[in-house]
Amino acid sequence: MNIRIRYFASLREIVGQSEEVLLVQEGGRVADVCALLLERYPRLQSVMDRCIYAVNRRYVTPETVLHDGDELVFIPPMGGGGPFKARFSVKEILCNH
Amino acid sequence: MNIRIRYFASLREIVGQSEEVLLVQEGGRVADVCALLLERYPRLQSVMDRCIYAVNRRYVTPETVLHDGDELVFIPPMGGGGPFKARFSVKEILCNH
Amino acid sequence: MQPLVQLTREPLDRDALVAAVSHPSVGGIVVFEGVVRDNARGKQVRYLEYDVYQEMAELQIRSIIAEARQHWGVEHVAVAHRFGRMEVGEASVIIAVSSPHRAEAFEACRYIIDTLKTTVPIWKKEVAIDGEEWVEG
Amino acid sequence: MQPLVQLTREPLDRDALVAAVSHPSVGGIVVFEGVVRDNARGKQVRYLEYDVYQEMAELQIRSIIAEARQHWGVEHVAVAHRFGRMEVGEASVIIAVSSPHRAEAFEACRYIIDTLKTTVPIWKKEVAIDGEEWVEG
Repeated sequence: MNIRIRYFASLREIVGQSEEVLLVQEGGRVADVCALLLERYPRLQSVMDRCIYAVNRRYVTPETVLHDGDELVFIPPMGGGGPFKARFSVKEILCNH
Repeated sequence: MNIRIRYFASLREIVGQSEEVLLVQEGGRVADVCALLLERYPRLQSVMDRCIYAVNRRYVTPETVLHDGDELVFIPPMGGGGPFKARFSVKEILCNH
Repeated sequence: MQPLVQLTREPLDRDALVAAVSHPSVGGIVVFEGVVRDNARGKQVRYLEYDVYQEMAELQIRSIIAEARQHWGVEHVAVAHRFGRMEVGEASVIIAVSSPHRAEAFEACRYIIDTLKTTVPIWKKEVAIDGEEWVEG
Repeated sequence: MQPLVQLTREPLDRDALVAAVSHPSVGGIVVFEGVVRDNARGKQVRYLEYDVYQEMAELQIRSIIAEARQHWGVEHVAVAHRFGRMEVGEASVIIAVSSPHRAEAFEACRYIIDTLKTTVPIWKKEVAIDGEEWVEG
């Protein structure tokens, strides 16, 4: 099946493009695509470790199963700043959403 | 000695003028002028009960002794509104100032 | 920088107040604007009339700003209060506070309006369809 | 009323956002404006570059606004975020919230900017005198 990957911010600069379509095995999960991309772009490793994930514009966990035509985005930390940052991690906020 | 009284808001409307100069006995206090004015303008009673006091543009207590040329203002409650009002009274706020 | 304090009969100028707190080191600006509502305490408001003890109000606003600057370290503050007659939808007060980070600007702005509303000698009369009244908190 | 959400490369228009939350029943308007600072983490900033995952950012901002409206009952909200290159002193984000009373407007506005900054897919690159860096919180 075809998965559309879009790259933003530091990921876009590392892979050198804004998007691409990947051929992924039926039943593949977000984590599988992550591994696939790290093979192709080893320089993504350090930022990928800090990314969360969105499929079709919603936050998901790495265990999420993908479907043909899905849009997958790896989301590096946003530059929140301020006191909120100190009180909660992004993942905690998203889980409470 | 001469004390300048200025009237604002409901007090101004009740006494029908913005200011006047009162002749007050040497050593007179804010509370004495208050009593004097209530004699002259009995209709001030109900609002006067809710007033705080300013002499020369600073909040003072009714025991404050006046001096020749002082400017005395009776300050009715301000229309604060909102949650702050519920938590503190104006007098508490002023005392903590 | 000296804080800007305005007491005026003229309509308030939001952009001028924001400009007064703008500076290259500023990362966040919080603006509070108090606006005349069309209703209050179950009455339909026609307009408001604000009275002010101008000399004392200005001193008192400056002292509130000094406290906010000391407590939250906010450098740039602008406060404008209008008096006289105001129609529904018009701004009676605008407070602009800026700081390098937003938390301090939010807290200082909130403190200034809350304290102003209860300790600065400015009074409002609500003129409704069926009578008028000086509002007491 | 539908909240106004703008993601744009153009300079933000503060007055238009305030107008979007104005209504005769409104008594208080709180505006937060995030501004490009000349320094960050000890570096002298030349300019910022914002990148945005536009379709998801808009959905996410609308969901934050919906939460704020439900929690604080604020009816009128406008959020604008700029992307692309921004110079020192320019606004990257403006949030305007209005309500009959000020407490709700302050709290909802603070919630929206705090949550937006950490959960909406918008990133900034600081371009300093001596290098550039995508900021991670």
